Amino acid sequence: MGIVLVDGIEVEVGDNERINGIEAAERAGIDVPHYCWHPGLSVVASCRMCLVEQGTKDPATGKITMLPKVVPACQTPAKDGTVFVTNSDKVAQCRAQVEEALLIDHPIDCPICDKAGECRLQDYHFAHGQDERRADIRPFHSKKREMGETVSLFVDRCVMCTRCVRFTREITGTSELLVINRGSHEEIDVFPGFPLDNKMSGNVVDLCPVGALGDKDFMYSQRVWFMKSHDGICTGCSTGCNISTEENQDRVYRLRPRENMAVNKWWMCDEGRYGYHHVHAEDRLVGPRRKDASGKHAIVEWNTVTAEIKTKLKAAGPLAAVLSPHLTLEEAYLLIKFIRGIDPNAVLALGPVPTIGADETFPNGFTIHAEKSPNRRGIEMLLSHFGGKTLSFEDLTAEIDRGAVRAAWVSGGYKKSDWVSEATAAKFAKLDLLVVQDMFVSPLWNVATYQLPGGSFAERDGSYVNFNGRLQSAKWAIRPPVGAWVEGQLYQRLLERPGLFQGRKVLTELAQEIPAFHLAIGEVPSTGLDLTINQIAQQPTTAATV
Amino acid sequence: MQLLQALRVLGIEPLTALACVCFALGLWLLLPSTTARGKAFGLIFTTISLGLFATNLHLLSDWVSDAVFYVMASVTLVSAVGAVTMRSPVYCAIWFALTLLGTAGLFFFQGAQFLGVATVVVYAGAILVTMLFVLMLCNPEGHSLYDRVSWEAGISAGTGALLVFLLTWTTATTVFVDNTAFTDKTPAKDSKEPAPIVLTATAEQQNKNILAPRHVEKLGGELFSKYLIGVETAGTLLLVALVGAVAIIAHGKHAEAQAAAVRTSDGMTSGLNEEGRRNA
Amino acid sequence: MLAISIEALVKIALLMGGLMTGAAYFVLLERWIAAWVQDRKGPNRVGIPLTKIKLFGLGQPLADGLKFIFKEEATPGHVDKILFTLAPISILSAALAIFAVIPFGSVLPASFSEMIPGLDHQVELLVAPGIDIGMIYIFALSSIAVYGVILGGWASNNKYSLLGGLRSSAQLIAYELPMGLAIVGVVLTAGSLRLEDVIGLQASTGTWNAFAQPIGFLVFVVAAFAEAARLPFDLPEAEQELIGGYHTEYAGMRLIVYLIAEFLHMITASFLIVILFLGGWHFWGITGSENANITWFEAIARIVVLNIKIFGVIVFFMMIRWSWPRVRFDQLMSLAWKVMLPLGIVNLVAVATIVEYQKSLEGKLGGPWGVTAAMWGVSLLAWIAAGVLAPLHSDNSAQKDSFVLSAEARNRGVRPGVTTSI
Amino acid sequence: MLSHAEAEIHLLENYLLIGALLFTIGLVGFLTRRNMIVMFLAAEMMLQGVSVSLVGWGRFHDDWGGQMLVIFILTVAACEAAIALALVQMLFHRGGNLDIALWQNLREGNQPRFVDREIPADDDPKPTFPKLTPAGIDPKTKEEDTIYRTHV
Amino acid sequence: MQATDPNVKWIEEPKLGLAGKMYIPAVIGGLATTTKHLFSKKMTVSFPEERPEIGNPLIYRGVHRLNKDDQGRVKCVACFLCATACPAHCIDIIAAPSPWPDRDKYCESFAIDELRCIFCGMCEEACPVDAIELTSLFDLTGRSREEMIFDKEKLLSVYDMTKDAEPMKSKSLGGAP
Repeated sequence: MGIVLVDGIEVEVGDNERINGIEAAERAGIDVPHYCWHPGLSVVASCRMCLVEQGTKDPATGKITMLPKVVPACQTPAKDGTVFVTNSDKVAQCRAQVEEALLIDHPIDCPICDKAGECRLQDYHFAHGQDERRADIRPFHSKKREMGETVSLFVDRCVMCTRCVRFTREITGTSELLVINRGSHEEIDVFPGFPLDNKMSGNVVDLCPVGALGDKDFMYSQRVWFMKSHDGICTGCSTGCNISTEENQDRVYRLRPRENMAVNKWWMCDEGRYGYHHVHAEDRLVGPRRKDASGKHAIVEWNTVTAEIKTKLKAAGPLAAVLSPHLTLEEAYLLIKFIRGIDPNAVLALGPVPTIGADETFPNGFTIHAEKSPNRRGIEMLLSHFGGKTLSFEDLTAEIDRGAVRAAWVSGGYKKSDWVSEATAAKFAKLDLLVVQDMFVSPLWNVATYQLPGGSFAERDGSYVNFNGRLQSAKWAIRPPVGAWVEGQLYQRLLERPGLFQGRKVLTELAQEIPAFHLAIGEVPSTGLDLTINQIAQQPTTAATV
Repeated sequence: MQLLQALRVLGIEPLTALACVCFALGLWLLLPSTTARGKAFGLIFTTISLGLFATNLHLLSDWVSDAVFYVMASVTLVSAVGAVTMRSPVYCAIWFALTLLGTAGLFFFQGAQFLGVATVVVYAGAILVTMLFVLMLCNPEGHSLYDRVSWEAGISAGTGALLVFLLTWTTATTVFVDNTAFTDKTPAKDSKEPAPIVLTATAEQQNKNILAPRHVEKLGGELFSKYLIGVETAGTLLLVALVGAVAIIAHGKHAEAQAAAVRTSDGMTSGLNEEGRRNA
Repeated sequence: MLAISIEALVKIALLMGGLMTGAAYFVLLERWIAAWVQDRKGPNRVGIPLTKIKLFGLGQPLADGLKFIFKEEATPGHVDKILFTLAPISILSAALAIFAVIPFGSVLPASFSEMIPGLDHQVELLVAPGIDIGMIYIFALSSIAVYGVILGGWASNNKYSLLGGLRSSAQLIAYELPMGLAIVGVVLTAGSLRLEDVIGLQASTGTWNAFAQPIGFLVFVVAAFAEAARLPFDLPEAEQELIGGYHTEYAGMRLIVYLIAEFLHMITASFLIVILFLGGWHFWGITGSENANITWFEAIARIVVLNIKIFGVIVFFMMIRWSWPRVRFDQLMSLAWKVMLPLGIVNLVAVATIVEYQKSLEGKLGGPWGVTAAMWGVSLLAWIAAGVLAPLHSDNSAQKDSFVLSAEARNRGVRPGVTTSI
Repeated sequence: MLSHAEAEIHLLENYLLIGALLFTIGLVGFLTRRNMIVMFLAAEMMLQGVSVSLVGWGRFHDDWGGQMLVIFILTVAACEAAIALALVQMLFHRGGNLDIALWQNLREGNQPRFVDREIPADDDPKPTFPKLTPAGIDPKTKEEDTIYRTHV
Repeated sequence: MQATDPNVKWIEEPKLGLAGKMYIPAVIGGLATTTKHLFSKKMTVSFPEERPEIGNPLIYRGVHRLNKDDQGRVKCVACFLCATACPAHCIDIIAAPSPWPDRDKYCESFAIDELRCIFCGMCEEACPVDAIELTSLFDLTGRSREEMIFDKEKLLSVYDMTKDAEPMKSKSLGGAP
């Protein structure tokens, strides 16, 4: 245990910890400005923004000896007896001069720069820069260079922190980016013929502290200060990356990774990052439909659906429900409650789990999973708890073909329509009553008696269990399009529960009922809950009797 | 028939007696604290009685005068009935204002121009407006529970009818003698009959004196010569009343706080109190 | 008989038409003067419909009237419906009936009577010439007009209306007294309650009462402003405090009836000011003073002079509206009881002294002019006395001492800045 | 066509009848009504009845005395109004309403206390006025703020 | 602030002299003022026939316009600063990469809801390229709400309409072109 003094505040450092001055100051609640340093990347100390005064405290006499020069905090280890001063005039002067140097060549085109509003250069200039600019303001000539499919580089705006270069070298290991030229001619570039095309390329835009690297997907579409950020979980694969869903007026503009050291650290893959466009797709389904006697589907009111569907399901005979792995835990739980409430012997099945290719792991350990659904494991846990007759999707299809099931409720929520084949759909078409919930037209949708449009991940409120049993909660970010109901709200209404669907409330109920989820009775932290830890040992006594 | 005969002997018109009975009945029914149907009957009875009284009236010299007089008289009496029977005191005041206008008309009809206008100025213009002022200060919503209850309505109406009957009877039995033409026709002093009332003024005398075109001049002259002491006394009275009113109000304001205390401790509340509710 | 009736009806029709048109156009004039005083142009658009002829906006009264007529006759649900309707009617009828005794000219020449068969007397331009009590009649009817205001205020069942009605009743009663005192001064000199006699006296002596009785004139003008509820005494309908005062709840025809009655009050006040104090139809040199041998020129000149004077007084009324601020209600009452009433009494005593001892006073003071000079001296002295005593002038500003409260006083619940004495 | 004398006599008798009726109505009103102001009105009405008779007699006798008396009645009525309204105002302030039954202890001694035997039915339909729901909760003010207003 | 605060300055009311108490100066002064104004020049005009003179068009806040540069292209760079500054939220912009080589971003669509606008001039203040300006046109009317939503073409046409009478403010104010 060591003591580090930061501006007179004592900070404790563990014996085996290796932290630098910036992290030590952060523990003391002091913000040390920095561009090039990133906790996930190696230290280069190239930007010089984190200059601080440093010294040592003699443990015997208590005398503090300061170094005559300022040092970059990012590469100064904080160990017992180290003293940092971040608020002296000298430090302030250094910061101002660094800021001035960075701005000499930086175009003042903040009005059209997408980074404006979340730009470190702006923020630090307001906080630490000089009031007046001594250099001339020169006309701005845009030097834009395409880095690859996803990223553009505005060369002028770059402050040469090389975060992006280090990212491609250390995290993805693909090393597309490099620094060309020397001195004041330094620029970021790619090797000719080797564009930035790795599967995590979007992260360099987040890493860039200024507006040099631009996300082509997001470029010019919205100013960042108009958007509101909502904590979410990526549903692209079973990794369950933590994300922020940024939206304005019910339109998602971009997704960004949210730090969670247990899952995705600071990163997310491009597939997840740009995988939100289906939310606002033109062909997204709205408006519930009912098949009439002539076999055509006509739009009905939601209220009509909720009013009559229960009696129709009751009348239809043996029931089956297909739980999509895209459902949240809460929604799946409510659906099971609803179906088993009508027919206690209803067959439950896990929907098809789309799998593409194989798992892909990057050098730093970040994995893109082949299993492209967020909640397979959670649904399986629910099915194992509720028991009864649970089948796989294929077995259920066979069962339907045999005629043992007369009515089925199929929940979809898939991003694409190819999750079910025409042949399977033809077997489902034999049912007396088929309720299908989905976002897009699929073969199964076309044969359904009731076609109920559902919600997308940005509209859902609930929890997912990722590939290694971590339960993470997402908040809804936008409202569903007019005419579509999020599944949770529909089940809430069908179960005749009052009020709006609230994931947290249902999760508490679920966790109290199902021992496997008992950890979620209390608060679910923003980093999620590992359900596999001590599951048996900490099982509450009340749950055992249930 | 015998009753009618007896009445005739006494010099009483049976119609007048009926009118008085109807008058009492009508007023009793019209006074507050009766139901709406009672009010309707009261209205009918009062109308009948006023109509019967109208038979006692005499025709005047020409039809124009008759019409004017009857209109004035009916306005006066109907509004007088309204003034005492309305529930809302504000309406009472309005009806009374109409009574005053009717009276002023009657005064005009008698040639008392100044009095007619003075009545309107003093009564309608000053007294009644002040009264409305006080009413609106004290009771701005206009009606209250105690306005629905009358004291001893039946007895009062009966007494009133009796009074009217007596007055009418007296008037009817009084003998008027025209003495303008024959100045020597004075009645004998020892006669058993009640002394007749003698009219001595001729039309010319009246036109010169009480019906003179320069009416106000005459009235003023009379007032400030023959009745000067009365005028002075009235002036003094006005001054005294003024001082008295100011004194009462000023004292009242000082005593307000004490009075409030008295009100609560004394249990001095309206007749429509808890006690009454219990008894009912 | 028939001729007299027809004569009266013709006069009534003339008077009514003139008054109603006059009231409508005085509304326009009022708006014009308001606009001009505030550096605006005022209504200048409405002319002949469907054409571009604008006539300086002379069609405005017609348009206003049509607007009021076609407006919805909204009766709020909480009002006393009978009185709500009765009140404007009573105020308008009282305001119109006043004009029965107010002359709107002098007489027509005898040659006119000869032209009309059955007319055996000289035509007086006065609806009811025989009434001996003209001035008290005016008083009586103006006190009836109070009912319209107070009942309208009460029947509206609205606190602003009720306050307007209450204020109005207190104000009108209070100002009737100084007004009466001022009139009594005139009556004393004229020896008659007839308005035509008052004009006749001023015409024959050539001295207007305003000159002979300056303090009476002042009192009368102030009281007339208050009786007509014009600024600076329009407390009954002070918009800034009471929204619309007693006619807050009124709309449509009933409102315009109120507004017309208000303007009629102002016109009445102007007539009275002109007739009682400004010589009526008299003007030196052109109108003559004899009624018997009047020429056509004189007869018409008298009407013209009377109307010009009235117009001038009305313009004065309207100018005053934008010149002086509204007084507070306590100031209004103080003015009536503490200033105007004593001044009226001073005037009455002075006039009575002059009338009674005219001869000997003229001997002592050197003729009629000396008497007038003495009257002016008395008036000036009375006014100076009123200024020195200054019953209206009170310091209402916040006083520092009254804000500093002892702890004991605050415990008693005394609020600073509020005087608790009576 | 009546003669002058007949007309005068008829006129007098008519006026006497009207005076009598007016007086009686006023009397009944005074006896029955309980609102102090209405009682006062009724008393004035009795005065009016007398005035009507007096004016009639004055004309009949061609004498100004009748009218003079009425003038004095007017004066007295004015005084009466001043005093009575002042009293009414004061009684209202003390008693809280204008009910004369409030002042039963002004009667002579040993009188039974008058108590209403029945409460009249409230047959007037109570008007229902539209009412606005209060918007929000009244802010709590500190005593300091109420005493020293920061602005007017 | 409490009455006992030493910073409160207590002022004595001016004392009236005898003439003041007799109301002579006030009465005459009031009448004199109104009489003077009765005959003074009128400030208002008969609007449709006469048009008011706008004292300084540079500071008048009327209908908006979108300025064009010397090549006739819209000057706006779609930075959204006007929309950010707008207190009435009446500006709606859709940005796009510009088709011109010398600029990165331009406004694909630019709409102002003139009915919602409060004519505060904040957009003009905020604009970094002097693209949006408020002209001195004040008689803005329309027959429908849709008509009062001015799109880019309309706003540019306002510029064409007013550019002769009112040159771009930045030049006339001596700022950068």
